[in-house]
Amino acid sequence: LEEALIFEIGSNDTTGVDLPPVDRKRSTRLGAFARAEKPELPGLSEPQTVRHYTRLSRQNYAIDLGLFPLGSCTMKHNPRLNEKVARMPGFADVHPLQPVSTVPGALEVINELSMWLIKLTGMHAVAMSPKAGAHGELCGMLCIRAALEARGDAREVVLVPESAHGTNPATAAFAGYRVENIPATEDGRVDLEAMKARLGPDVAAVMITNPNTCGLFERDMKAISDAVHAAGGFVYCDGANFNAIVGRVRPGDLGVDAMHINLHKTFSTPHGGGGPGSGPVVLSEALGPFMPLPYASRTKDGVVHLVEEESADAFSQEHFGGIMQSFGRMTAFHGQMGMFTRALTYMLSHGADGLRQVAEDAVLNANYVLRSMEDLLHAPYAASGPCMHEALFGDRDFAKGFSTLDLAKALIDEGYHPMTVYFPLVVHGAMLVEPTETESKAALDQFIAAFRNVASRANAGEEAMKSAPYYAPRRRLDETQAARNPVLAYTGEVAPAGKPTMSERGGR
Amino acid sequence: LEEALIFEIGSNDTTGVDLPPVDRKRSTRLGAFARAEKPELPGLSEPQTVRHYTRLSRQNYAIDLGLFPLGSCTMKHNPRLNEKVARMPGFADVHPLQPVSTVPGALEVINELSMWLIKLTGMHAVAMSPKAGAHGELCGMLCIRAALEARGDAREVVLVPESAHGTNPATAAFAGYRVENIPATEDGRVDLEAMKARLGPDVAAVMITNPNTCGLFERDMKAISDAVHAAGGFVYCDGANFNAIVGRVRPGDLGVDAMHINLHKTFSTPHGGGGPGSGPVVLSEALGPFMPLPYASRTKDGVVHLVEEESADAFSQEHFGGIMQSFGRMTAFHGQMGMFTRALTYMLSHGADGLRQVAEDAVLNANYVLRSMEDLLHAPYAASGPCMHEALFGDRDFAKGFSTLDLAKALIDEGYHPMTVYFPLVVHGAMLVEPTETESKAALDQFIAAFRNVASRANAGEEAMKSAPYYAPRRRLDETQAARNPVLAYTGEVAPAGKPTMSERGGR
Amino acid sequence: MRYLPLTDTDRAAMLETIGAPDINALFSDVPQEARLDGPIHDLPMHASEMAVERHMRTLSKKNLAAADAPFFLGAGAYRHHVPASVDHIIQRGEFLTAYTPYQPEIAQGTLQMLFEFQSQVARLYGCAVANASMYDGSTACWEAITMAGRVTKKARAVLSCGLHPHYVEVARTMAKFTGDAIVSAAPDLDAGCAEDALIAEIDDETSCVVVQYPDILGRIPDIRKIAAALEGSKALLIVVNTEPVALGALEAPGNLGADIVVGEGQAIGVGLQFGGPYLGLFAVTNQKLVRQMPGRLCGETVDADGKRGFVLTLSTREQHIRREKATSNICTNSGLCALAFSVHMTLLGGEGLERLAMENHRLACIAADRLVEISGVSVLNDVFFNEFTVVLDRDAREVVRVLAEKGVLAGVSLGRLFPAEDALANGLLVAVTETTSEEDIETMATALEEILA
Amino acid sequence: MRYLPLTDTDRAAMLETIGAPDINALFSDVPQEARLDGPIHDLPMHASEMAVERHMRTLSKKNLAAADAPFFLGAGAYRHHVPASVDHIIQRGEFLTAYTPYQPEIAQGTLQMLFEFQSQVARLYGCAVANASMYDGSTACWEAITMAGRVTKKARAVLSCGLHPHYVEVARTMAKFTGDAIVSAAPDLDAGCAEDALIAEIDDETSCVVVQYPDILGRIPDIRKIAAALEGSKALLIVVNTEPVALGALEAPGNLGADIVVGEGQAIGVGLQFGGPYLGLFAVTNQKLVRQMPGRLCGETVDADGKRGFVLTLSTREQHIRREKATSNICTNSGLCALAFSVHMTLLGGEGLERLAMENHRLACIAADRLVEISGVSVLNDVFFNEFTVVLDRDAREVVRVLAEKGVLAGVSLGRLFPAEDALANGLLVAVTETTSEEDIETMATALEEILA
Repeated sequence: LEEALIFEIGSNDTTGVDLPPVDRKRSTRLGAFARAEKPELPGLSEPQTVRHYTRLSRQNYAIDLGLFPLGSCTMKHNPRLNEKVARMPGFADVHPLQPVSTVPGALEVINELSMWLIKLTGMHAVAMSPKAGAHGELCGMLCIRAALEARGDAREVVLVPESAHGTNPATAAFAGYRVENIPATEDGRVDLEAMKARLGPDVAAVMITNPNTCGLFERDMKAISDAVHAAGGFVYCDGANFNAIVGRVRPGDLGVDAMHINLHKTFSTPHGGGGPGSGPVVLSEALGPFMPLPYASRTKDGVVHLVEEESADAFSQEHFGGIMQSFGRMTAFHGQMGMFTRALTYMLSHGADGLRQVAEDAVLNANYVLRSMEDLLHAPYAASGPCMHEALFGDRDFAKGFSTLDLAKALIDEGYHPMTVYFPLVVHGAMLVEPTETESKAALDQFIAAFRNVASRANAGEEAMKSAPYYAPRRRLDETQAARNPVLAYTGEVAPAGKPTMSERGGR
Repeated sequence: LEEALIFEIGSNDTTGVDLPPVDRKRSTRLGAFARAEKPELPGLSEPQTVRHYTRLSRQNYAIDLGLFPLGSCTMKHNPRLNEKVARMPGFADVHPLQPVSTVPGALEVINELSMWLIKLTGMHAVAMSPKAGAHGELCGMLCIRAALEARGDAREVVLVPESAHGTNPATAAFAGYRVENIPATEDGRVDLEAMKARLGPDVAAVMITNPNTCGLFERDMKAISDAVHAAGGFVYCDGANFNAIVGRVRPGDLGVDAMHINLHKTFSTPHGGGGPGSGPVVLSEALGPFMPLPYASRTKDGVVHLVEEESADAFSQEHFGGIMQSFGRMTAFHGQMGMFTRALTYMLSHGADGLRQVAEDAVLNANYVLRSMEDLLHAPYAASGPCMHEALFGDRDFAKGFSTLDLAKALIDEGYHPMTVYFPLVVHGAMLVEPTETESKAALDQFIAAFRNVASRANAGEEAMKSAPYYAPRRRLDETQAARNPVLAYTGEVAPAGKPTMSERGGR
Repeated sequence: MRYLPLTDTDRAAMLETIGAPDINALFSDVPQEARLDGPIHDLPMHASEMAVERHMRTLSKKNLAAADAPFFLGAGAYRHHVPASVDHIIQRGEFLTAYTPYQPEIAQGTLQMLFEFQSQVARLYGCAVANASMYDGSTACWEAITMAGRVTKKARAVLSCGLHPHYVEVARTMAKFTGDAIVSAAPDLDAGCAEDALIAEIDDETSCVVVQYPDILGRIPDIRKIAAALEGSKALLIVVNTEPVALGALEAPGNLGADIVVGEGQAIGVGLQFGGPYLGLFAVTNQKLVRQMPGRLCGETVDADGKRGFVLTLSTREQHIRREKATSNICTNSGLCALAFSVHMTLLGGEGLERLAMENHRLACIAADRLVEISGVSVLNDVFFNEFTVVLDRDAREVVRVLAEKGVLAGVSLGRLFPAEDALANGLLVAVTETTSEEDIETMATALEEILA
Repeated sequence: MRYLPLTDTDRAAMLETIGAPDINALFSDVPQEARLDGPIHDLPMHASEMAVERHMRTLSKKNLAAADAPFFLGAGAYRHHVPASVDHIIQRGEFLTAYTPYQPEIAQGTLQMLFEFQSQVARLYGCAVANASMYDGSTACWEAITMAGRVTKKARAVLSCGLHPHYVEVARTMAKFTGDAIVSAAPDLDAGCAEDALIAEIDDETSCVVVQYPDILGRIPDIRKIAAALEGSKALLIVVNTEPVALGALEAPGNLGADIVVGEGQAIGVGLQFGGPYLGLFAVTNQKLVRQMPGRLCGETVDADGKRGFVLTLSTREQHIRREKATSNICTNSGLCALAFSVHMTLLGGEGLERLAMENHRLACIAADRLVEISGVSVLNDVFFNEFTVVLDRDAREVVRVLAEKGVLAGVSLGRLFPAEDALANGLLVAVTETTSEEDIETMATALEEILA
């Protein structure tokens, strides 16, 4: 059965909550803008609500249903303990502006998590308030800019590899920088010599992803950092792929100045269909003093302090010898507490030994996929050394007229969410597969069999693939129409009937 | 994708919990039966476990997915608040044998719920320990037997209508009685005169379901009770259908001596795929003193006492003038506390006014279905007056060779769970439809359309119906093979491949 | 009212379709004198979710939750750590709000789970077949006794003195009505399990011998010896287990000669819940006995396409088919608790169950060693799993009460379990699980020292 | 390690397939000097679920949860009762563990929800189009300012003195880097909203005027008047709302002349959570502005069979397509919070939202009337929704601190929000919602009386 919109099944008079009816005769102190009529919003009773969303949910794919091989996204198992902990009243039911004396446990969580992040990355400080990876990138770039401005050094260019995530150039631009590309070598890594040649007094920073989006470790990372530092710039590292190296390599040891960490990738807070995330930024000694407010910090006596506008000056005066020059505030309140509790719970569960095993198993699983597919599918960097936690393939060997999109949609009919496609841009028809460490060998073998099946069919040019998927809740959707004539809110039009889908005829 | 058995995907060496490995050299005090080897039980890691059960769950139909019109079962919405309350630590994490002084709140729950049940039914006392409806029936019948024995009156027959639930005769037999049937009138009710004729000094009790399983209110209930009482017997009422009358009629006003209440029907504790239920038994003044231990009771001073073996004699001596003659204990501990908290939460949410509305809407919904179908489907008692909360149909008008089973299975392909079929036995090819009060008119209209569709096809004799369902996770299952050659535990045999199902080809 | 979707407009339209002038017309069959003309007096009206939640939270907070005290209670209900994923899974609407799987085509989720559950229980117990659950251990025990009666056509059940007194009570209560004879005695405060006395009670009329393993005092009876004594007799050996975690450390009863193994499954996955809902387990070593078993059974079969599938089977034993000739009147059982058990057991696996059991035993040994140091305390048991009996120099009921005032939930006094047995009054049952910390043990020992000093 | 399914046997087999001698071979590209040869020093090793849960519970219990005290904090984060079914739904694995819906064929659940969410937000705000969420209100506010800059090609933003100081701070911080000019002032302790002063700041270079409604002191500014003043100007009117429940009682900003309406959605469905994750709402009254909007948009379309379906659309505005030319760098947003908001809003409906709002207002009036009775207390606001400012006869920071010691969470002192503004130091923001009982109000009033006496 199709699931109607709440606007089609709800009414403005129905409500699923029990509250006293409004007495329109009662006097109010609402002033001139008091509503004459209630808002036009559809309501449903509780049974209808639960059923509507339960049925909707079943049109989704999710990690809980199967492997989710999205390269660069690290879709791993989300432990249920984390959800339970995040809902403890001392975390879920405290206000960000409560007197500090009433929230010592919350501050300890922030502090304990900060300690883990600093030790795992080998960095010096961490800004906890950024709301997601891209927000963290922005935070890091603003720290760099603040540090440069503090030394009176106006620079205007940021170098970004072509294979970078789109957020990197967007962030640099939002921080007021001009973006230039860094070329890559044949083997899929940053061209060190070309980069060195570009460095100069106008280059504020280099943004590197390591392991990079081709799935490779940047062997020359230390040399890159040294060169950038020598030229007076800073090194920003995109931490999206930290899952591959956590516990085995510390970015701080490679000369990184700033790196955001996606708690919702490496540390398993759930993606929730597009957020919320959390993007703390670890910083080198040079950048630490420029962290945004508010932050939490432990002083030498072991006490945790929450530092806000109110206390920032006095605090840094007392504890950091007055050198704190925070660039300001990036968001109201203290950041994604709900994600902090989950991430800390995950770290404590795994421990230092477990996190190291995470990286090893993630890399092992990715290489297993790479080597199980490379005879059938073009793997452009298969010869560039082991891949890290994701395996990259291209569409070179497909029959004419067949695209990566066709393969991806055919994979849906095999029961899987497709891999990341058409990213990174440097590989034609890119397919980036990241199995993560939470998949069993049996699950991988089953996935590889399906993947080989669709790859063979793409190579052979099986016509039916072009119309896949056949068995999903929807066939391919018309994205052009959606963009050309955007319908972005319910207008009252009745849904077209269309042909009944398989799943519709299937009843459930 | 098919979901394998845990025995096929798990291993005896894998575990999803972190506990210290066993040190086989450590000395133990386990004695002669200490295990030499660990048990042979398959383990899965947490990600595999969550995925296995999540995927399994999706092969189920449930109220959360759609209307569940099972007559006599009262499949209504299960509020989420109830689940939350049942998990509060003061209810979920207390031991039944904790000192009474440490569990006053738990006792208050039992007492408060008892008070509601007594007032809603107009009865005198309530035994809270029975574990489910059938256990409650047994409790009621044992009270009756204990009361009769206490007056030295050995009786041996229990009268049960043909249309009764199977548990009724089974219970009477378990309580040591011989079961005889009561005939019904043309219009689907107990034949009062025939029953009166059978009453006598050998009849211990009459078991009546009211509203009865034909969906009708027993108009003569009071007369039945009077006749039974006059003959020295007791009236047991099966409370499975209490949902139809809660807040509108009190069984105590109709002369009932004992009635179990299915908390998982009328008071919305979830069915959970077959339990746990809870079956408190309300009792008349005559039967109250025979309640099983343990019970909770409030004394005149308002204090709640938990009465167990330890204190029963002293308690009844002090507070009931020594008349308590409990027939004993039916189960370890105090009954289904987890269901009590849910049911009480539900009652408090609805209140006296809401529960009355429950009955009204349940009856309204059932009559709406009855009157919307009777032109198409044989409704044997359509002329016997309004139905209560369920509508009964028969297969009289079907084309030759088509059965109620065929219609039920075809309804699956329409996206619904079938109604109760072949019950009550008094109607040929019975179909008992109970929509409950938690269905909206829109949901009913959609269901009625589907129901009319399959009824028309059964009347017309559409051949394809005989092989329905087509679109469920499984086609019709071979129950004969299952019973003839029972395979009741995993034996290591590999599953047959069979033809791929629709849903299998559908991927998810 | 938030759970009722009909609007007044809907109600009016539906009454019109029905052809009834008002809702009262639909209740016209109710005799005038029994009709209530308004909400029942003296009960509160509907309340918001917030108000109800607050009320229930207030009641909950009046109780001392086990997590908030050093906790040593067992006696048939055990506190173990249940992984969060177990509760997550049982709250999936598709499991929580489904009915008994009578329509197998759209209930394979519940059915496959039950098949897996039955298989897990059978292996845990060392049996051939287990059913799909009973209400709890005590009713499962009684059902086993009646089943033995059906199988042997005899009616004298011999109960070991180590059987949980509530289980004995249930059997005695039910036997009053069925006419079975129940032979039982209270235990002595002795380290031995009195197997010989039990064996001496077996005669030609005996339908079964019922032995608890480990027993109510935490002792581990010699099942093999009793089984040997039953050789050649028709009577069945019923072994009762109230702590399934013990079977990670002790041999399965089915491998020691039991015919029927029953027990309480609560310890795995279910939680304390003040006594219910719990989970009755029921298994037999010989598949031939299956047609005399009570309760639901799930079996493997194939569908019309030849695919493996599962159905409820052998229902000709059950009440809804066989009515007064059924093997039991049980209908609704403990389906969701069975799911919780099965999920937890899957997370454990054989490896995890053994580790869990040995961690329980390790901590129990520490507790026994610490308590025996206290003057006025002796430990009864030579061998035990995670629960043992200490004997105090005074009535344990009073000691438990005083310790509760000090915030220590010290165990179950034998006086509470056996109110009529003065000889047991000084006994205290102490259970120790992985949730007990060494600090908890020390807190209790110190408090006990103070009281006994 | 309970989250890692590979066994050592699996690992060995896989290394063989790969052709690597050991796991270290797969890390051979890491420079020797950066390789760690064991677990990182100084961090704990793995721990059982029980141990971790205990540790986190200990930390949780150190905090005073709002439910355990009379509670009056607001200032941009509001405590409302969230129905249990909301949390149940957001914990469905299919919502919780899904990714951004880039593969629409198998993400219709999330997509339809987002379409419904966008439609709900648009209606609530009186707008044409809303996006699929931002991080929170403060970042949404800044994104609105930059959007106004893109639309008007001007760079001077005029902020009302009633805008939340954190939101002002965020704008100031970001403007430092983008070079925008931010005009803002602290509020006076005055019942009026200083609309005239704001209007006076508007000039030809102004890209936008930003007004909070209700404002940080709980006052309700005259949006219509400001909109009228902007007639003929290119500058956009941005209205910020931090308490969506207010819009059940107050006219929607879109109907009062706003061009962009942004706000914090936390109050509906999300919970306090010590400040995050929250839910940024973003909507425009004129659909033509949509191509300059930041963030994701979900749109309706049809599939190859002609059935209605939903997709993420207009992504040419976004970073993953447009990179450095994107309208924002936002990627991950607040999807699951949007779901919680949408479910809660569906349970409310227009009827429930209005009832909820009026219940908030009723209780807030009671609180204001009670507090004003206290000597040394005056109430600033003539009009307000559920939050108002009281002026004490001394620094409110200290009063808040002392009340916290007495177990009363009395509100947010203006000194905490505006540390640099001594003139505001005696101000205390008091928020009252349906979760506040009249008893709570009395408890706080009594405690305040004691302190001020």
